[in-house]
Amino acid sequence: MSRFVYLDHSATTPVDQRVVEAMLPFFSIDFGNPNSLHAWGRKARQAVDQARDEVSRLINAEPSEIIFTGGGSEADNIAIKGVAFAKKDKGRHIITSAIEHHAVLDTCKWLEKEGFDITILPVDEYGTIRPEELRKAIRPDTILVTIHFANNEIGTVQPIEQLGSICREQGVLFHTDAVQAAGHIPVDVKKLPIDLMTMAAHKMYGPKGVGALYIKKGVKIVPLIHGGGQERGWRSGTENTAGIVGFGKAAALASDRLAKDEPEKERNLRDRLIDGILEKIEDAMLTGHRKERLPFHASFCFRYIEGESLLLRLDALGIGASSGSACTSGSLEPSHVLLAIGLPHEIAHGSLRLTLGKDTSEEDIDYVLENLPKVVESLRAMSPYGKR
Amino acid sequence: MSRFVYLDHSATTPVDQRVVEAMLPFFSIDFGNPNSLHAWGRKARQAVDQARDEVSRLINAEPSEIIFTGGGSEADNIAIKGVAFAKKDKGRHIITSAIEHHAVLDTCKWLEKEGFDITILPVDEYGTIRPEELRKAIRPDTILVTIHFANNEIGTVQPIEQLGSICREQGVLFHTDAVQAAGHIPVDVKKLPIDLMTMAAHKMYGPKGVGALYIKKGVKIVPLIHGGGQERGWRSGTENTAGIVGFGKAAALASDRLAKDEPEKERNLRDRLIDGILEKIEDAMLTGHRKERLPFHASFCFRYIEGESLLLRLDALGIGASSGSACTSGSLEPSHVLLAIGLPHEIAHGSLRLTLGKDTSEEDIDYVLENLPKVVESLRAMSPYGKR
Amino acid sequence: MYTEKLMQLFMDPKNVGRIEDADGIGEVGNPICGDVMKIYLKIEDDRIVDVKFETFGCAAAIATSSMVTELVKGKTIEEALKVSNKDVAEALGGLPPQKVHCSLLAEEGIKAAVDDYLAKKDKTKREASETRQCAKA
Amino acid sequence: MYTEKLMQLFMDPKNVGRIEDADGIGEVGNPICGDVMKIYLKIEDDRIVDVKFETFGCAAAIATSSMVTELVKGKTIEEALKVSNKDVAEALGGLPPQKVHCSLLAEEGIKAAVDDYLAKKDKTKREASETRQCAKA
Ligand SMILES: Cc1ncc(COP(=O)(O)O)c(C=O)c1O
Ligand SMILES: Cc1ncc(COP(=O)(O)O)c(C=O)c1O
Ligand code: FES
Ligand code: FES
Repeated sequence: MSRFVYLDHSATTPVDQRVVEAMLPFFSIDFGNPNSLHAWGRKARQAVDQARDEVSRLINAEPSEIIFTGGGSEADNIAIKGVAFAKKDKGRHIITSAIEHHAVLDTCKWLEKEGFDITILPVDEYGTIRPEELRKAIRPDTILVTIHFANNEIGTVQPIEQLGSICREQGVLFHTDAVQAAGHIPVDVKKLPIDLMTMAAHKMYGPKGVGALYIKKGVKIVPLIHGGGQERGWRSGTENTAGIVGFGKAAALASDRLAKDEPEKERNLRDRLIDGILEKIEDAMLTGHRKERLPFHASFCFRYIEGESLLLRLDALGIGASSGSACTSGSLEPSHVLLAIGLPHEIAHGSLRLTLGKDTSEEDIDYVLENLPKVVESLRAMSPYGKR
Repeated sequence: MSRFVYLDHSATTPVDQRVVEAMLPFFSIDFGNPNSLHAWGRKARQAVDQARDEVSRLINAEPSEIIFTGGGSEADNIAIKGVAFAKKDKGRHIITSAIEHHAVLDTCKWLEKEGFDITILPVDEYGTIRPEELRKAIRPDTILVTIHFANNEIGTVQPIEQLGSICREQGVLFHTDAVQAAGHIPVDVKKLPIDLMTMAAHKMYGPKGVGALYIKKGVKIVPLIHGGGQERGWRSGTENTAGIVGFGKAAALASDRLAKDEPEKERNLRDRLIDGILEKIEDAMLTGHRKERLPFHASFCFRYIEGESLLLRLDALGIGASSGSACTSGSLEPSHVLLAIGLPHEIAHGSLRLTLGKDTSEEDIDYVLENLPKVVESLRAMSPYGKR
Repeated sequence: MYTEKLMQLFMDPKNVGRIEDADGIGEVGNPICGDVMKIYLKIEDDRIVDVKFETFGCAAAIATSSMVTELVKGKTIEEALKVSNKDVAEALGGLPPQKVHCSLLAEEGIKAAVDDYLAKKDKTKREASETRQCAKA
Repeated sequence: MYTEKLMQLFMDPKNVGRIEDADGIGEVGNPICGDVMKIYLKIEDDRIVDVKFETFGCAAAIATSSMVTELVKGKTIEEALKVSNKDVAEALGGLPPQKVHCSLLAEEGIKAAVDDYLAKKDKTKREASETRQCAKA
């Protein structure tokens, strides 16, 4: 193996060295509980406050509108169940889309069992939710619309401004899961009609196990985790100081990168990757929207082969990638996202996602463009389908 | 200030240097998502598996009986709401005690609003729950008893074996919040009749933001955080790999300490502290049980003075402590624990908790015994009450 | 959460203690709530010439006690009555929101002590005038 | 999650391809489920003298295909039919639980190919015997 090329940044990112350094003191030196009054506690409290500032600045929110959580999934659950339980006497209808992350979809499914009514909006072949579909779906008893900012599997960015505006116009709360988007594309909650928004540190070079929920001033939810009343009562539990500090630093670095337009460089490399693959490999298609997509995100389906085999062959070459193939999990249904955009099962099984990072280089892309076609070819040579 | 003496280990502990070292590779090198199939992911998965082994060994559980959570409060919420939602068609009665942590009490209170029936057992003057009270409280519709292993404010250790046996005998699930106990006193879930048990890494020299829930084989709960199905579906969300690895290492180190009987040394120092304080300071009382208490835990009430002043004066001397005084939070009611053991408000306001750690030294204790009496005296000299 | 000024006064409060022959004594607050403030005034010609306090309470309670005694010392009782809890908080460089009630206590403590002085004086006056009347009679 | 043995065979599978004049061909699985296995057998005197496979599927599917072809090669068809999915899994050093169905596919693939062979042979025999009968007649 001549190279290690990690192209799975949608799954998780390495923690930036500067983030690790920012976190380190909070393990064994400034290790206090931020709720303690003594010097150790005050130091920790200060650090948490600073991190809240940094995260709020990334999305142009007020610091008091940010609560820290134990990850992205947790923040999704807090938002959706929190609104559901807070508003259940006003209505029990919730709208979501067919291609949400499971943290949203499974939460909605659970609420359905608990007596809520869920509408799942379809998407078009590019994975875009049509604002008109949303408008038609809203009812007098609709209490929440939850639609992600950008999709993790196919990279499509949603028309959030239009979707949110419809919600605001109809007086319905709008939550968006921005786990894939935040830190990578500009997000401004003062300009966008968003009431609640989920983020996760580990998708922007911060640590795993810490997320954040933006809760617009005035929006009331029921807490999911009750207890000591931390995070303004919305997420109890001793604050994960080091993790939160790491998130703060990661958010600050992401703000810098966005200000310097660095994702643009990622986008160019990514485009070279997409173009190269579609050129070199027959019977390959890009999944998701060609233009309205995350700058670091490329995703494909290759006919006649199966995703897990592809992944593992790439892994053997030092390339880290992912797939929405069912075989990666041993289940029979491929990713709900690929099916929702209308792909037949046998094509969806041949999916591959390559997601770039800030440190991905030209050489990394060359390496993939050199090796991926060979791997696809050798697997196709084994397949009972396709040309020979 | 001549010394820094941290005596607030019940609030949180410094992360052991060996734990930090174990965590470090998982930020920027072995940073993969444990759910990824490639080399980065497999390395992370292995590390999580090993940590699960280590945590399970601490309490003599099977690895498959441990799920990792985003902290102690979260684990309490998962356990209690998880059983409540899973069993609500069988019954809606839950029993707890008056001196639980808010993560348990407030969860129960929320469930009460959602149609559950909560019985709160009283405690005696030492903070002990009488098994007979529990037996009397169990009804045919009781689905869960949740009583903590040891109290954070007054250190009292509960008669868990008797309490759990009554539950088992009556066919009622038993959850215990062992956040303060685990890693500090021997806990063996094969010997003790426990169905669910909460732990938190940061109370045993591990990182904040990671906890664990022991779920005895065969016990079924409804997840609190829905999503990708991690942790056997009971706690979705990308695993906090570094945090989990840290918890694993902390648990392994705690197992070693318990095997070497090191908490015994802590207990001796602690006893010297208690005896010294009661001897040197008039109108002082120990709160909690004298013998059935956590080995590192000392807690007091001093008449005529108020806890926050005491804390901040000690802080100025480099001593980190805590208090159940209401004034630390600006509310008027002092700690529910101190009131539940029957202390009048004016005495409960003068509470002080000193909790030792594995690195607390003789000199630290000397320093406190030298300074605390002076601080108490000077505050009493300012007080309109008491002797002059 | 506390300002440096507040912490300084808390660590080294001024005017702690009692005045044995005080002209006015005010006690406010409640030990059950965790805060009691007792203010002692020495008054000459309606001017506060000395003031001391005893406080059972948090750092904010002790610091505001100290500050309010500093603020009223040397003032006429009329001026002293105008010292508000806001003045005390400001002089301390601000108070966290949940501690504002401690500064209210300080304001009330002075008022209670002045009231006590006025009540006593009134009584003395009445007694004095009664004595005079008697003398007249 | 996979054993080294499995990964080795997945990376470098044996008996990949087709046999143009196969005596038996078995195709099992379903592209909709993401796994299809096609087994080609060359049989002489009821003994498998050559075997090849084509597989659309995960690493486990490819490795079990390869393994099962190795296991049956040289065996009589009777022996080959006794090769179970457990034998295949064992030979690979074990399979993760969610991948056991891939080994079932391998077992079924062989069976299907042998069945095909037997059916063809039966037909040939019948045709042959019919021819003989004709000749007799
Ligand atoms: C007894 C007890 N239960 C639960 C908790 C909550 O744990 P955490 O703050 O880690 O969520 C704590 C500590 O804060 C505790 O002492
Ligand atoms: C769109 C989206 N939402 C939610 C999540 C869940 O975040 P986490 O795994 O950090 O809980 C992810 C990533 O896993 C995601 O991509
Ligand atoms: S005296 Fe209790 S808050 Fe100030
Ligand atoms: S072929 Fe899908 S799991 Fe093996």
